[in-house]
Amino acid sequence: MFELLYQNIEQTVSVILFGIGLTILLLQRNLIRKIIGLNIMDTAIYLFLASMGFIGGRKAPIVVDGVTEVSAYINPIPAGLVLTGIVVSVSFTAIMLALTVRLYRRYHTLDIDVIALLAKGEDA
Amino acid sequence: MSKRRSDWQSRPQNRVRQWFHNGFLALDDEIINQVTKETLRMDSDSEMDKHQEMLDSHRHERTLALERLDQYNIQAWANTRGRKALSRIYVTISFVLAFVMIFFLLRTVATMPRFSDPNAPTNNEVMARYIEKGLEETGAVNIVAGMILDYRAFDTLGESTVLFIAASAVLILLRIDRRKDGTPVQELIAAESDDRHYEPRSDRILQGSAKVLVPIIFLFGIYIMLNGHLSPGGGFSGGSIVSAGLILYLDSFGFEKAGKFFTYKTFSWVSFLSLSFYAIAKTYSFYCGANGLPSGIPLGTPGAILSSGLILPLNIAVGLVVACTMYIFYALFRKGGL
Amino acid sequence: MSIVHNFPFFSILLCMAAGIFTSMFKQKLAKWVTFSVVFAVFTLSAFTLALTLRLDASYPFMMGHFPAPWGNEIRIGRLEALMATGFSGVLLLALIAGFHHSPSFVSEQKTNLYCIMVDLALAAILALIYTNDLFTVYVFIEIMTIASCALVVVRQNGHTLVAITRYMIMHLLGSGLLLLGISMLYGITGHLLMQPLNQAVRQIVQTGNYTGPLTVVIALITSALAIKSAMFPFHVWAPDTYAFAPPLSSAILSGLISKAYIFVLIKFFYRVIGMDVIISQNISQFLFICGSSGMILGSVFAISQRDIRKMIAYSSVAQIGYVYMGLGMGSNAGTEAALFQMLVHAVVKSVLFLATYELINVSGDRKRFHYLHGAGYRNVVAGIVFTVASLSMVGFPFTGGFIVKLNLAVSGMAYGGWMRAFVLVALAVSTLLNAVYFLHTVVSIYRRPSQDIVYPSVVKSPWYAMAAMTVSAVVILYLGVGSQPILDIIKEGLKTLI
Amino acid sequence: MTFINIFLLGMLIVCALAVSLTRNLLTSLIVYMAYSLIMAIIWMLLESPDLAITEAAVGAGITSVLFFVTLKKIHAIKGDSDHEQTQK
Repeated sequence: MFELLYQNIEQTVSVILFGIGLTILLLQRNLIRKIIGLNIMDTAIYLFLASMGFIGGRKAPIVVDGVTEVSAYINPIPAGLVLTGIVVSVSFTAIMLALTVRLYRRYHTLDIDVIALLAKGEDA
Repeated sequence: MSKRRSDWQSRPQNRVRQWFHNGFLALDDEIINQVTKETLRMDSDSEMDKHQEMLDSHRHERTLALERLDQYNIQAWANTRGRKALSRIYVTISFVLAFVMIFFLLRTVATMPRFSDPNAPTNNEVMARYIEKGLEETGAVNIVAGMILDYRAFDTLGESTVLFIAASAVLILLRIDRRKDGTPVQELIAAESDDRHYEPRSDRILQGSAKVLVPIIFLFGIYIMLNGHLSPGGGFSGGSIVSAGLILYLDSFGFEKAGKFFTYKTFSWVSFLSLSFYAIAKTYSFYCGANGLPSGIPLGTPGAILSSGLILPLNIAVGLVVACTMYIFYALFRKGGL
Repeated sequence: MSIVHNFPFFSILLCMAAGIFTSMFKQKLAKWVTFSVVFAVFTLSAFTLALTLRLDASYPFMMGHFPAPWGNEIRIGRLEALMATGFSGVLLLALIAGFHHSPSFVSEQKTNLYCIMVDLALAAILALIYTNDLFTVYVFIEIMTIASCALVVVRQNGHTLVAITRYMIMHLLGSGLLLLGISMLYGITGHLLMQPLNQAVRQIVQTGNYTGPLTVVIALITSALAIKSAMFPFHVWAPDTYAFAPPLSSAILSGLISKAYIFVLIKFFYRVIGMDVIISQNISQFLFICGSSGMILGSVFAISQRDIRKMIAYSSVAQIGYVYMGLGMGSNAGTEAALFQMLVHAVVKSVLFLATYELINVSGDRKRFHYLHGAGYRNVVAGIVFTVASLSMVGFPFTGGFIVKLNLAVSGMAYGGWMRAFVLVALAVSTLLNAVYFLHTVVSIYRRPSQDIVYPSVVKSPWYAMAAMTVSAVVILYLGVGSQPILDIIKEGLKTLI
Repeated sequence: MTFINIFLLGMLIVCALAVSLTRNLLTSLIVYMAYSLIMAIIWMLLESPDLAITEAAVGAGITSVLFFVTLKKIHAIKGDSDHEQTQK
């Protein structure tokens, strides 16, 4: 198994990064770190996707000198998908950060557990 | 930090120095006062006082909130032993879950197609057509640009909409509305004072380097935007580079100067115009494609700057949207408006 | 190709364009544009439904100049058209019934931003219903997530902010899992469009290569969509979000948006993977167990709530459980029942949230049950509508809920042994629990109010809101009495979904 | 090439771990920027220059600027009194 994992080392690393990002997203109580964890998770998936398009010895999919043979270029599809994905993750980061700013303005802390406690306390 | 500085100021030799340089210091104070007055556009001292008062009350509220938070922390510490046990269980479960997940995913990765294998399932007829016919059918030398803006354009339209809706969501969250007659509400004044609290006031090094850098950044961004169909890059990366230039300008010259050419109106008009152009162009192209009509858009000679049909204008539109959106994100984060 | 064939495409692009244009409009105009766009989409979808009823199979519509495995496309069949018509109709009724409350939860200068969110949420719902491409599914799911976040967060009190932070964390997790699943599926098949994917999956199952990754892919995508649609063990974000959001937003979120995710899941099962593979991989059993436990535990949680909005939010979790139980049966009959439940619940839940808000409003904005005594007399229409919707929730005959439970029971009877007994027992217990809390609420809104509570006099809701609610109640009754044509459409549509 | 690749991938994991293990928010943010830049280089090695440009401009540029301005808003950059609060 380890040799197979070593052959797919990009994907292996991206899965490990995905796990790290997931753990940070779920376990960190600090909102900012949670958001960084989210970003790590997303980029890990993009690495996974981008590594699937790569074929050794071929060039980036930009036509040079009119050569349009399949054996000359790598797969352009994953790159296009990742480009779309990056935009989505920036949008999410901005929204999460805006939420963080609002929460901080109201509760003056970044700890999500404390914030939940304080919000519950507002009822009484 | 502040504590250390006060120590440093109260040392005897510094007092001597201060006394020695008193004239210069007074001059400096005068300059700072003038600059702040200029940037604030406050004619009378009474308004300045009002500003200061707002700032003070804002600070006061914050201190109160922090005290309340401390009390809560102590209370929570005292009577949440069960809660802590619960959270420990939650942590353990999450760790176990994450490890199980990584384990299964690693096993999956071991059975996935090999890295850089030309016979992998992904290298099939779809990819072959994109590469072989892409230049002919879309006119774009950069096959990735041709793919995302022509073959799979619906996704990319969705992507721009994501950006637009994210900007609207951040506007809902952070924009502080003015009153109907245009006067700012108390929250806005407090936000502005808070923003100015740490701001360097006309830092000459920053401004000097910004004067050199901003045009270069703009030029680079616009180059990437316009050459999206010829070289790596495209609307999105070019737009974010342009927005980085805008942010640098804003940071070094302040809202007053940046507001001369970029207001909220600019943002809404530019993003509205480019997005509606995008939507209308794509509606036309989808309609023609689905109904088998010729679209009548010339593809031009591949490699020239004016080629590949709609891709160039779409790249420009995307770039403008991205630049405006990122800039408005930044401005909203700083003080809740432009 | 006639012009009617283009209507689904027009409706998606119309919503997106309306969202973009609304950003420039003033409040009043934005509101009217949104109303008319939703109405237009409803009309267009109805025409599409009429067209697809005359066709035997679903038809593809190219989004661009390139045919199937290269370009992007949407696919229109009668089931999709029915769902689009139903959802846009429900949204129209909810907007008419609930939009006049908007000054109470969104400031005047942000009303047009709220309208943008409604438009784009509808665009995403339509795109998810019609699309035939997995990556488009991802992009529009993201639009829907952001739109629903913004719909909730227009009311900026502490509870909403905390609830929406939870919501975002769970949904971001879901998006990550979904994208990972899609990229793995792309890695082992090399396609993103659903029909070529289906062929590739068939090949994988036959040859036995990459069956391990295929199982992981199904698990990832199923759990991602389950998180996003608040299936029982993943429902943690749902109750707070539904309860503290503005009433109109809760109606849209719980009534429509969660259903769109489930529709995508059904499409994924039927069109991409194939139901036989899902059953052989034991995914459907998992959904069955989660769904049935959600049915019961969601109701148990609902009983223990003291805030009426939270009670309704938890009952939403229970109702989603019905959908997943029907889907988890693995038979066509079960899925038909699940699809019908999606439609019924969309109508019932949205009107329930709005009627509850009216009842709370006439009780001085207080949510505890004993303040609600007599609310049924203070606002007669809302009281009656609430009663009808509650009866449908319980599964009273002549309401939509009854037909759902009947169909679920009938499709459960097709199984032998423990599964049949399990279905029947779960349905019986959940009906009993539903009866406990909904009938208790109905009784309490018609009880005599205690003398020492002073109720402030409030401005009466306008006639059109009341009329829209009445229409919804009539629709609920219609779904209970004349549901056969709709069930037929679902049955035929499920065959052409593949 | 292979050595560089493996080294960069290792650095990615180190950065990702460092983000959650550092005490200071500012430090973890800067580590995240480094992570983005390494990711951009890896994408360059994977022959995807489009992605490399976008990640460098967005991940290391705009996203980080947004993070920084947020930190400034919540007073976590200067040694402020509520520094301890944001540490938790």
